[in-house]
Amino acid sequence: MKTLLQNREVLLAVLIVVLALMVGLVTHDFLLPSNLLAVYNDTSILIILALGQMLVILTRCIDLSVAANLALTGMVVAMLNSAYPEVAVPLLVLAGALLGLILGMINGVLVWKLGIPAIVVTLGTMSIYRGIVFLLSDGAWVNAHEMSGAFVSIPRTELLGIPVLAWVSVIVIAVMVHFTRQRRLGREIYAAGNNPTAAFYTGIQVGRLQFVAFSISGLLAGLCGYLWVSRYAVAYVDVAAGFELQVIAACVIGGVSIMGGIGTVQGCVLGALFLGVINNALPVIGVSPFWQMAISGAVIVIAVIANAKSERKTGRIILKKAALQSH
Amino acid sequence: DSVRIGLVVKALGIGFFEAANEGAQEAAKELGDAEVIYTGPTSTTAEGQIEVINSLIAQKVDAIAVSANDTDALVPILKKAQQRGIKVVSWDSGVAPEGRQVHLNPSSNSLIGEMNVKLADEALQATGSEKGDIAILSATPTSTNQNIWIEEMKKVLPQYPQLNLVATVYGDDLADKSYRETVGLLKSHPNLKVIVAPTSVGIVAAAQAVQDQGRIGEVFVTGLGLPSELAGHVDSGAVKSFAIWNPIDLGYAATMISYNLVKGESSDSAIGMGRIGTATLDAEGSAAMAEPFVYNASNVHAFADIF
Amino acid sequence: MSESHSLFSLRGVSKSFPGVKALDQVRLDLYPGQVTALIGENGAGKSTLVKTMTGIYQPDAGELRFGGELISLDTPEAARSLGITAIHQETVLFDELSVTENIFAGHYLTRARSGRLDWPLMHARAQQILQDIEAPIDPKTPLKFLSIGQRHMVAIARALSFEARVVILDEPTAALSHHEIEELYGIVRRLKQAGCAIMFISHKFDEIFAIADRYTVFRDGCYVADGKMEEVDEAQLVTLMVGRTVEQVYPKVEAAIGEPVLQVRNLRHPTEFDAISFDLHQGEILGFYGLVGAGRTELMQALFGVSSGVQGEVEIGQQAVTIRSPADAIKAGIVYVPEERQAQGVVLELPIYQNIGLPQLSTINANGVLSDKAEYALADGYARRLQVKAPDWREKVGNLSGGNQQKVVIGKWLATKPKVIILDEPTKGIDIGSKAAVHAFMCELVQEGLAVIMVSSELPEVMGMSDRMIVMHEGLMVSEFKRDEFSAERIVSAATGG
Amino acid sequence: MEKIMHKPLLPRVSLSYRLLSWEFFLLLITAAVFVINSLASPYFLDPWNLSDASFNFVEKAIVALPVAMLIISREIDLSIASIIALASVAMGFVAQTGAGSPLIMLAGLGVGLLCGLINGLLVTRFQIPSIVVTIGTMSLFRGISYILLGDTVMKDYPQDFAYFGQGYVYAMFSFEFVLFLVLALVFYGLLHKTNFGRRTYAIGNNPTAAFYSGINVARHRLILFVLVGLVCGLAAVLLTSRLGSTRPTIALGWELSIITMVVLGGVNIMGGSGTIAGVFIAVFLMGLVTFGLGLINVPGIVMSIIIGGMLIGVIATPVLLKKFRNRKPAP
Ligand SMILES: Nc1ncnc2c1ncn2[C@@H]1O[C@H](COP(=O)(O)OP(=O)(O)OP(=O)(O)O)[C@@H](O)[C@H]1O
Ligand SMILES: Nc1ncnc2c1ncn2[C@@H]1O[C@H](COP(=O)(O)OP(=O)(O)OP(=O)(O)O)[C@@H](O)[C@H]1O
Ligand SMILES: [Mg+2]
Ligand SMILES: [Mg+2]
Repeated sequence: MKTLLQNREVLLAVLIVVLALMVGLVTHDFLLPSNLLAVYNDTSILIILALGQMLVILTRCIDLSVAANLALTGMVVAMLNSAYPEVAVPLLVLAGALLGLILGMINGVLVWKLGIPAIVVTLGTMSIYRGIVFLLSDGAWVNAHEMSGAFVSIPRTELLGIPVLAWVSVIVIAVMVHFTRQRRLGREIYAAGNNPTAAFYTGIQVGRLQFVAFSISGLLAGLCGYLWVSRYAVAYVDVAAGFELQVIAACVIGGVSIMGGIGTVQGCVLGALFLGVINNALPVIGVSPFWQMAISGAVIVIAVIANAKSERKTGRIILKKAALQSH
Repeated sequence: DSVRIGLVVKALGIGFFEAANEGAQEAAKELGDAEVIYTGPTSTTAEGQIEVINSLIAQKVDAIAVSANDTDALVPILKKAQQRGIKVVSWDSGVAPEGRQVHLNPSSNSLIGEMNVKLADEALQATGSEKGDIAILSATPTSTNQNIWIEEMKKVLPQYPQLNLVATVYGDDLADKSYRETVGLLKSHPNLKVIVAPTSVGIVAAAQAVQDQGRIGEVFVTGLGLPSELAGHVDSGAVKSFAIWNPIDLGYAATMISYNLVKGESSDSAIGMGRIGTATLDAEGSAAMAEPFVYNASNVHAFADIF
Repeated sequence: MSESHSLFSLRGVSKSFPGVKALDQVRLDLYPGQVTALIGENGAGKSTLVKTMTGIYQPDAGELRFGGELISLDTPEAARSLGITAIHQETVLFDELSVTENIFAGHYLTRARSGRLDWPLMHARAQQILQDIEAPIDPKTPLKFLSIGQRHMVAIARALSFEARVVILDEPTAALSHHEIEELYGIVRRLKQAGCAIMFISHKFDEIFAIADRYTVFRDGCYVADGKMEEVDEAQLVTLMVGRTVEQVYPKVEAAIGEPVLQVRNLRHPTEFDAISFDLHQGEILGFYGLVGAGRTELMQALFGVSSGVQGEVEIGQQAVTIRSPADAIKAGIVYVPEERQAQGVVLELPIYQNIGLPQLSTINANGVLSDKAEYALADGYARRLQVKAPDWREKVGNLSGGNQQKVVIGKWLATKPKVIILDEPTKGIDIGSKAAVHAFMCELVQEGLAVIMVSSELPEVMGMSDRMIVMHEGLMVSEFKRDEFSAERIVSAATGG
Repeated sequence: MEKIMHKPLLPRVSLSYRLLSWEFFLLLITAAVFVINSLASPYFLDPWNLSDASFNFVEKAIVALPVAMLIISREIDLSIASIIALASVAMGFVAQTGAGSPLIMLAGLGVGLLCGLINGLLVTRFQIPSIVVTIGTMSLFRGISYILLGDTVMKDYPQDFAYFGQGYVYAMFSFEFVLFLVLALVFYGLLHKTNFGRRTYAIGNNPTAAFYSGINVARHRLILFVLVGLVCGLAAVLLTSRLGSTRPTIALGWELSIITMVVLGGVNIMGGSGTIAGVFIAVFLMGLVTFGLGLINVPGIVMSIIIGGMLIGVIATPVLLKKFRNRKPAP
C-alpha cells in the first residue's frame, strides 16, 4: 500500500520528464543540463514558498498572504539596502526573514488565539500587507542602480556551478525533509492536520502548530522576499501579484491534501517543478501567449483529477467526514 | 472657486505616473486657481478606474484627465461625466473619441513607433552585426498604447531590411513573467540581437534577464523606460539607449489642457499647454505633445534623479 | 477504605455546557490495584468526567487530588505527565499515520543528543506492546488500513505505552470481538497487578461483574452511590442507575409473520461481501450477527444505497427495485439507522425537529416552501413517542446525549413510514434504560407490520430479539438459525468461521 | 472553558439568536459608516451620488448571493470572475453576428451556466475539493477568454443592450440595483424558506448525515455550482453592458472581493451557517466604506488595507468579546 503513495510521486516525476522530453523535441537546447539547471533555478522561489505553504495546508489552513508577505519583505529589504548600502547583505536577508516571520506569526496568532478560519485571516492580511508596501514606498520603485552590487549579485553567484538561489532551495528542501520526518514538531503538524480532535486528546496543541506552520511559511516568504527582489533587481508594490495561487497550485499538484494531514516534501517539490517546467517551456516552444493561461489551468485540473483517482479508496463511498466527536 | 481636476492614472505606484503627478502639481501651482486630485486604482483594470471616476463625478470635479486602462470600457462612465458637465481629457493612453473631448498623446504614435525601430537599429549596430533578429516584449496583450506602437513599428520596419522581427511576446507588466519571456526569447532565438520593450516594467526585466544570461554585448535591450529605473542597466551595458518623453511635462500638459477646457479657452483645432506651447488638435481631438527623448550613458544619470 | 488510600480522587466536581449541567458535584475515588466501574445511563456524564480527568475539559468547580496532592489538569499533557491515560469512547486516532506513530504521537521517542526522532526504537517498542496484547498488527501500516477492532487495539496499545498509574477505559469493548475482549481482560488484570488504578465504563453488566472490584453510579450528572462489587447484584445496580427497577431486558413479543417484504438475491460487492440472499417477512425481526469487520455494516449500507459497485437483485413486496442512493431506498421503503450516529445519523447543528423532518421535506412541504409548523408537528409526534429527553424540539441535536441522539435518528426514520427498518448496532453505547426502550419499540414496530433488520455484536441481544438470525463471517453468510434453533455455542462457532 | 479546536466559530447558543446578533452587529457598523461618511464628505448624502456608487458593487453583490449559498454548503468557487469574463466574451461573439440583446444575454447566461456545470461536475464526479478545482478552472476559463479574444476588443453591442448596466428603472434607481434587491429577496426565500435552503444547511453541517437522510448531496451541490455560474453569467451581462465592451481582463480579481463580502456577511467559510440578510448588509457596508473613502480620495490600495482590517476586525470582535466576557467571572 505504501508503494501506492510513492507511486503518485513517481508518476508526477515521470510526467515531468516526459514533458521536458517533449519540449526537448521542439527546442533541443531545452534539455541541455545548463538549461535544466536554469529551469530549476527559476523555480527555486516557487519551491521554497510551496514548502512553507505545504506545512500550513497540512494543518488544515491556507496561507493566501505569502505573495503579499514576499512583496512587503522584499520592499523593506530593498529600501534598507538602497538607504544603507554599507550594511552587509546577509544581515539584510536576516532582517527580511525576521520580518517575514513576524508577518507569518501575525497570521498564526489570529488563527490560533482567535480561531478565525485561516482563509479569512489571510484574505485580510494579504490586502493589508500589500497595502503597507504601498504606504512604505509611497508607490515608488526601488531600481537596480539603487541596489548595492552584492545585494543583486549574491543569488546569481555560482558555487560549484550552481547559483546560490538554487542552493538556497536545495537547503530548504533538505531542512524540510528532516523537519517533516525527524522532528517532533514536524510530525505533530501531520498529526494535528490529520485529526485535530485526536491531536488535542494526545496533548498536541493544534492551534500552536498552526501558528508554527504560519510562522515557518512567513519566514520562508520573507527569505523569498529578498531572493525575488534581487533576482529581478527591482522592488515595487505589485511584486509577485497573484503568485499565492501558483504556490497553492504547486502544493495541490504535488498531492498535498487541502483537507490537511497528507502531503510530502518530495511531492510538493515535484508539483512546483511541474509548474516550473511548464512556465519555462511555453515561451520557449513558442506557444501563443494567449494560450498559456488556459494551458496551465487545464494542467492543474488534469493533475488534480489524476490525484483524486489515485487517492480514491476502493469500495466505499467516503464523503467528507465531519469532525463530530462528542465533547 | 478653484478649478478641480481629477488626474486618473492606470494604477498607483508606477514611477511614470508619479512623475506625471509632479508635473500636474506644478501646473496647478502655476495656475493658482487649480487643484489636482491625483488618483487611480490599485491594479490596472478598467473596473477599478470606473470606481475612481465615479467618486470624482460625485465630488463634482470640473475636469477629469485620465490615462485609460481600456479604450472602450471607460466610454460609458466618461460619457456620463460629460453629461454632468465635467470636461474629460485622456492622456498617455487614450479613450475612444466618444468618451473624451481631447486626447493628448505623449508624442505622435507614428513617431514613437519610428523611434523604437530606430533605437533597435542603433542597438543592432552596437552589436557589430549588419543584420539580425529582433523581438518585441510588450506588456499585457490588451494594453492599448503598446498595441498601437507595435503596429506603428511594423509599418516602419520594411524600411530597415537589416532588422528581422522574429517574435512578439507579452510579459503582462509582471517582472517575473517578463523575465521568463525574455529568457525564452534568448533561448529560442539564438541569433537574437535586440529586444525592444516599449513598456517600463518589461524593459527593466528584460535588461536583467540579458545580464543574468551573460549575453551583454551580444544582445541589447531597448524601448521605452524611465531613466531612474534604467540607469543601472545602462551601467551594466545591457541597455545602450532607450527613449521616453518627459512624464513631468505630460502631466503638466494634461492639467493645462483640462484647465483650459474648463475655462473655455480652446478652439476646435488648438489648445494651450502652458509652458510647453500649444497643441494642435486633429479631427478626432487628439494632439501630440513632443518627440520622445533618447537617453544613453551620457545623460541617463542626470535624469535618473528627476524621473 | 479510607480516602487516604485512594490514588486519584475527585470531590464536588461540576461541569456545565450551555443548557446542560453534565456533572453536578460528583465524587469519585480510584484505588491502586483495583478496577472501579463507572455506571450510569446515557448522558449521565461519564464521558464528560473522563475528559475532566484527562485535562481535556476544565471543571467549573471541585477539586482533584492525585496521591493526596491537590492538582489541576490544564492540558491533556498535564494529565499524562502524572500517568493518567484514557481510551476514549470514540476512538480518536490518526488515519493517515502509521500504527507506531499513533502509539507515540505526542510523546515521541528521540535520540538523546540530536533530538532526532528515533524511529527504529519506536517501531520496536510498538511491536513489543502489540505483541504483549496479542494484536498481530504491523506497526508500520498506516492506520487507515486497519479494521475498527484493530484500531481499538491500537488505542489500547497507546495507553499502555505510557508509564501509566491511572488507566481509564470508556466503553472499550463496544467494538471488540470476543477474543479481543478476553485479551482486554487479561491486560486489565496485568495492570491491576502492576498497581494501576483503573476506571472502567461499560453498559454491559456481565463485563462489569467480571472485572470490576468497585463501582460508582451516576445518574443525570449526579453522584448516586459507590461501593464494592461483592456487595451488590445486577438488579440493585440497575435500580441505582435508573432510579427504578427494570423488569425484563428483552421484551420479545411474537408478532404475526406475514408475506415477504424484502427479498435479496445474490447481492455482491467486489471487495466487501458476496452471495447474499435472504428474505425478510412482514412482522419479523431478522438478526445479523458476526464479529466486527464481518461485513454486516457494508451489506446494510449496500441495501440502503450508500455503497457503489453493488450487484444483485433486491425486491420489495415482489417488485424489483434498483437502489443507487439512500433516496431510492427511502422511496422503496427501506431506512437505515447507522452505526456511526454522529457522523452519519444526525446533523448536530440543526434542531431536533429539523433533523426529523429532513428526509421528507418534499413530502411535508410539497410545494418546496418550508412550513415550520408542519415540520414541528411531525417531529413532535415521534419525539414524544420515543421519549427524547430535551427541553424543546428546537434544541440542537448536538446538545443531546448519545442515547437521545439515537432516538432522534429512529424518529426521523419512523416518520417516513418505512416498510423495512435496518438498525445497525442500535444499542451500541446506550444504557440499559434506553436499551429496553429501544427493544420495546422494536416489538411495537413489528406488531404494526414493519419488518426489522437488526445488526448487533451483542449475542444476548440478537438472541433475545430476533425471530431469525443470519450469521456473517468475512463477508459471507455462513449460517442461518430459526428462533427455536438458537444456541450460543453454534452461533459463535459459525461467526468465528468454525 | 473547553479547548476543542475544530469548530471555533460556533458559540453554543441557538442558531437564530447568534445570527440575529451578527446581523445586528453588522447593521450597527454600517450605520456608523453611513454617519461618518456624511460627516466626512459633503458629497455623500446626494441620492444620485449614492446611486452612482451602487454601480461599483452591485454586480459583485449579485454574485455574492449564490456564492453565499455555495459556501454554506461547504464548497467554494474561486473561478467566478473568470466565468464572468468568459461569459462576456461569448456575448461579444454573439453580438458580433448582429444578434439582438435577448440573444446576447442568453449567450452570457448559457456560458455562465455551462462553466458552473463544469465546476460542479468536476467537484461532484471526481470528489475533488472545490477550492482546488476552481483554482484550476479560474485559469482555464480566463485562459479560454484570452485564446478567443487575444488583444482584441468586442464592442458591437446593440444600443438597447446598454440598458442592463446603465439604465434606470425609476428616478435614480438603476436597473442593476433594483435587480439586486429582487435577487436578494429571491435568494432570501430560497435559502431560508424552502426545502432547498434547508438541505443546503444540512449538507453544510454534515454532508454524510445529509446523504444518509436521502438528500442527493452531489446533485444539490451541482445545482449550487450551476446557480453560481448562471448568476455569474447574469453579472457578466450587467458588467458588459455597463462597460459597453469586452476584453479578456474583465472582472479581474473579483473573486476575492466577492468572497470577502460573503464572509463579512457572517457566512462561515467552513460551511453550515450564514444568512442572506447578513450578506445583504455586508454588501452595503463594503460599498459605503469604499465610496466614503473614495470621496476623500484615499488611494485604492489604502482602502484595501482598511477592507482587510475590517474583515479581520469584524470577524474577530465577537470572538474577542466572548473571550473577554468569559474571563471576567473567574471561579
Ligand atoms: N460538548 C458538549 N456540549 C454540550 N453538551 C454536552 C457536551 N458534551 C456532553 N454534553 C452533554 O452532557 C451530558 C453528559 O454527556 P456524557 O457524554 O458525559 O454522557 P455519558 O454518560 O458518557 O453517556 P453515554 O453513555 O451515552 O456515553 C449529556 O447531556 C450531553 O448531551
Ligand atoms: N479499514 C477500514 N478503514 C476504515 N473504516 C473501516 C475499516 N474497516 C472497517 N471500517 C469501519 O467499520 C465498519 C464496520 O465494517 P464492516 O462492515 O466490515 O463490519 P461489520 O460486520 O459491520 O462490523 P460492525 O458492524 O460490528 O462494526 C464500517 O462501517 C467501516 O466504517
Ligand atoms: Mg460516554
Ligand atoms: Mg457494523
